[in-house]
This record gives sequence, structure tokens and C-alpha cells, in this order.
Amino acid sequence: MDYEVKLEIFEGPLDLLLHLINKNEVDIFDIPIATITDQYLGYLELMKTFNINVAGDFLVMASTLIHIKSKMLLPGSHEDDEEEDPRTEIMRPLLEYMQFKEMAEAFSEREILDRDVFARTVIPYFQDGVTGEEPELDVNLFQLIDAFKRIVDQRLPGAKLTVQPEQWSVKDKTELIIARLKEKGAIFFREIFSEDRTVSEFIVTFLALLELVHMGLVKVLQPTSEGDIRLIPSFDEKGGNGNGS
Amino acid sequence: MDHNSMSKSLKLIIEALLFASDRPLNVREIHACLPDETGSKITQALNELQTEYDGLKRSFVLREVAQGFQLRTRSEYAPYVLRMLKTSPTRLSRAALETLAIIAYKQPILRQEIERLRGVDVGGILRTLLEKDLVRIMGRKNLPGRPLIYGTTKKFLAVFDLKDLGSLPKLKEIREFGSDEEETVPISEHDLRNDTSKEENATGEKTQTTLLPKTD
Amino acid sequence: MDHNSMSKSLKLIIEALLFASDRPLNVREIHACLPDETGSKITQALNELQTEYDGLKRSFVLREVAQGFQLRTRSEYAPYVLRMLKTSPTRLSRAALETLAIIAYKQPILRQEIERLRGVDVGGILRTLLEKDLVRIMGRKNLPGRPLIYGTTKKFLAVFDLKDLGSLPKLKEIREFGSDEEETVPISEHDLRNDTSKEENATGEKTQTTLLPKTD
Repeated sequence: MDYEVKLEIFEGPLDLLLHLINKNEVDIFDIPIATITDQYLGYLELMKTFNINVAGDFLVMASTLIHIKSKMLLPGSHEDDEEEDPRTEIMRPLLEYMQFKEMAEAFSEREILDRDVFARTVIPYFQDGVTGEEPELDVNLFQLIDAFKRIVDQRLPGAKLTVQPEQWSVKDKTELIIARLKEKGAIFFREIFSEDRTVSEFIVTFLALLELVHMGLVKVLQPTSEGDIRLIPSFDEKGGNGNGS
Repeated sequence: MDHNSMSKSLKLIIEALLFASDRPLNVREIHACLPDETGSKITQALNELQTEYDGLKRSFVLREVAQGFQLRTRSEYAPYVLRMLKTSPTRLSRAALETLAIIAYKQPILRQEIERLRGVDVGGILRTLLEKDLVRIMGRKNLPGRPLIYGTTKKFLAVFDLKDLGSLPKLKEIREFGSDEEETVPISEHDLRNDTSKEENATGEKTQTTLLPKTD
Repeated sequence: MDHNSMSKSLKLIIEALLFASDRPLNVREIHACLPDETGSKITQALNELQTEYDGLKRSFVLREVAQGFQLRTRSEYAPYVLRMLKTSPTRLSRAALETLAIIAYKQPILRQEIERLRGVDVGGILRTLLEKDLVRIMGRKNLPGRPLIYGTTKKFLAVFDLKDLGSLPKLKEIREFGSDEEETVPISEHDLRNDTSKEENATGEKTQTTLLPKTD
């Protein structure tokens, strides 16, 4: 056997064809179709020998090559000016393919980020250098619930968190909180509970607040981790009745 | 004199911004931090910084990428930096690079067109490119099955050190009936954009989503 | 002379390392990248760099902090840097991204359905997504407790560069991408396919999505 048993893996039929053209050092504009077809088929045979599954794309190209080869064998057909060279059918895609192979090569030679060149990465250090107006601390749900628990403990020490028949609806409390925010602009977290008398009322108020937060109607802020939690409205209608300043 | 020190401090402010940013900053973004300066003064300062770094022969330079400016280490330091980061460099297979090249030059493009050009299925590769945020889905084509249209991302420009699509290396035209392979066809960004609008795909040219594979 | 240029290049290598590092580097760590140099030479180079930056009056300095050496912008530039960082893209955690994906694909959806899919409480994430205006409340379902119905917003489309919800790649299409054996990075699409599984993959929080602000 003439084949060197070194099986290269080709991306597809075009890749294999281009390899054969380069190996034989032939002109892509004048492909010796018989030779190339034989070698192409030989390669497919080799793949089968090695039990490599030959993809359908390779077989389609094989039949195209055989078809071109038979056309070329018809006397005079390829010298006829009016008829296109049958090899054009594979020449065009090959040229296009070569073009992109070359561009891929050009791409890989560029200064690629995180391979050849490196940029700065995120650095959180700026925070300790900054004094004064620290942006508001976003509180998470856990902190909020924790704060709620503290209030319950403070106001009703030893109270058991049992749920009683509902006297207050979440909707009522929601409206109450909104009304207060509209009136005052911003309120402290504990203020919304100032009139609550029972644990269940607390819970309903708290659920109402959560709902408002979920709906994006209220923002919860905590200036410092020990500071009082503040609620500010973020509804579309801004307060309303002419607060001149 | 006063003017001089003014512009010097502008340069230094811009330097600080670039230094503290992990992404390329464009003139508009810098301007947003410096509303008192004019855009043209910022551009000038950026250009001066660029020349300055080249002159200073430091280990980093100011590059214009992805329609913005970014400080980047010089390539000669890559081996050391890679050792420090303990990561393997960005790597793309040959197949992925070829597919990326096709998408970059032919966008907006359908998967079936890519497959016609490459002669093979590109599903797996497309997935990789989408995951790496080098390629994005631009929309759907009004064809049976409403196939997805692909294009490149802003990150593609950043990774491959490209200012914009217009600065893609010229596609080499291989003449069908000649041996002159030097001929080039300029593909301007304009042409690419026009193609986009032809597709009625006015989704905007900016990539909005970036999936950063974080290195540990 | 020779010695001088040697130490100059050592200085620049160290500069490149400090530049590309996201945390302070100590002499030992730098030494690990430059095994041919001695520790004392590295210390000397660090000191020289420190003096050099001070002399150059650049916007950054080399600071020795508890854990090592780090390049930092001078504090006088902090206001500008902060302004820049405030306009920086906000990040979404992997958990938030997954939740968002579920909402995008399954909308209109109830919170309990999201939680069933993710296997965890999503209250906090939902709030973040609502605040970022990526998710909205579409209404209430006629069920006990009148639970809220969630869906995505216009901004969601803009941020992810989608013309409409129909342009979202379908799960089927994502599956068709198959897998690329060469380099596969686990990513959200994958999780979407196996909705309920994958919960034990707690390593995940590293992957982040960057939401670039609209640039028009």
C-alpha cells in the first residue's frame, strides 16, 4: 500500500479536498479531477478500514466528484466555451472555503485577549478609599425578616407567633403603607408597625410591605448596617399635590 | 500654562478611569464622568495617552477595541501573566475559528449558509461560540421555519483586538481566472450594516449580553 | 548597562503581573512566575516601581497592602472612578440569570412554579429582577391567595438584544446545537435543558452575566 498509515482527521469534505490539492501541489483552477477523486475515495476507504464513521457530507462530495469526473471524460465537453467547466461546481466552494481558512488563520494571529494581552480585572478596592456619601446599602430579604423579628420581640416579648383569624387584609395594609409614603415621602421601617396591636397584624403589615417591594413600589434602604431601615416610595406619580420645592 | 495643567489633569483622570475599568470605555462613557469637558478634548486626551504609553515603553498600552479604549498588557508579557493567573489562554479550535470567520464576514448569516460554506454541520461549534459570547443571535429570518440569524458580538471585537467590524482584515479575494491573489475586496462596516438592515433586523448593532466565563 | 536593562525588564514584567492581577501579589507569588530571579531582586524592583510611579505623577500608585503589592488609582480620582463604576453594567448572578431564563421561557409564570423549577426560594432574586426592570408583574392568578404572575419587560428585550419574545431561541433549537466535544463550558442554556436537575451544582455562582447599558 502506498498510503502512509497516518490518518488525519478532517473537518469535512472541503477540508479533505483542500488537503489533497495541497498535497499534490496542483492548481485549484485546474484540478486533475481523476487523481483527486481516486485519492478522495481512497481516503474514505481508509476511514472505513479504521472503522471511522464516514459522515454523510463526505459521501455527498464523493458522488459529486464522481459525477464531475464522468462529465470530464465526455470528449470535448470541457473545451466547449459555452458550457461551464464541470469542475466549477467544487472549485467555487473550495475557493470560498480557502478564503475563510485564511481569515481564521489571520484571526488566530491577532493579539487575542486573555491569550496574548490582558486587561484589568474588576477590583473592589476603590471602596475603602472613598469617604462620605456611601451609597445606600441594599438590604436583602433575610435582613428585612430579621428586622421584623426584632420588632416583634421588642414590642411583644414572649409573644408566640401564632396566626389568628385574619382581621386585616394585606390589601388594606398595602394601601395604608402607600398612603403614608405618599404623605411623608419616606418613612422608617418601624413606623409602619406603629399602630399594629397583634402579631397577626404585624405579619399582615409585613406581608404587605414585601408585596410592595416585590412590585417595585417601595424601595428599602439601610444607610449603615446598624442604622434604621428606611422605606422610600418609587411609584410613578410623584407625591402629587404641589410640594413647591 | 494653566491650560496645560488642565489638560494634563484631564489625561490623568481618563487614565484613572481606564485603569479602574474592566471593560473598554468609549468617549461617551468617559464624557458621562466628566460632563464639564468636551468630547473632542476627551478624544484628544485619549490620543495623547496612547502616544505617551508607546513612548514610555511600559508593559501596557492603550488600545482602541470594540468601539472603546482599553489598557492592555503588551503581548511579550503573556507567558508571565498566564503563569500568574494560573489559567490556560483563550483557545478556539480551528473549526471554531473558521466558523467565526465566516460569521464575521458574512453576517447576518443563517446556520445553513455557514454549513454550506464549511461543508459540515456546525451545531456544536455554534453552541461554543454562543457560549463564549463571540457570536449572538440577531433575530429570525422570514423564511419557512423562521431560522435564526447569527452575527458577531461586541466581545468578539474586544477579544480579537478590533476597533469595529470595519477594521476586520480585508477578505482576500481569490480570482477565479487569474493568479493574482493580492487583490482585495474592501468590506466596510457600512456594507455589513446595510446587510443587517436588509434583513429587516433592526435589533440594534450593540451586543447587550456578555457571558463572562470567570477564571478562578 | 546590561544589568540595568535586565532589571528594567524585570520591573516591566512585574508591572505586567500587577496590572493583570485582580488582587495584591506578594513577593513569593511574583517569584513563582519568575523562578530565575531572586526574591531580593524582586523586592528591589517593586521598590523601584513604587518610586517611579510617584515620580511620574501618574493617576495610579503601587501600594503595599496587607497581602502584598497592588496597583491602585490615587484617591483624588476616586470621585470620577466611582461615577464610572456606577454606570458600569450591573451583574446578574447565575441564580438570577437562571430565574430570569425560566421566566422568559415560561411566562406568564407564578412564583411557586419558578421555585418548583429551581428547587429554591426565588423571592430575593425576583425582587432584584423587578428592581432592574427585567421582570414585571403581569397580574394575579385566580387561585387561593391570588398569587402574582410574572413576565419579562421591554427592557429585558433591549438588554438581551431581542426584537421580540419570538426571537428567543427555542429550547428545541438550543438542543439542536448538540455538543462540542472540544471545549464545553457549562452554561445556562444547558441548565435550561435539564430544568429540574443540576441543583447540586453549587459551584455555579462564578458565571456572571454583564448587562451592558444601552449605548445610543
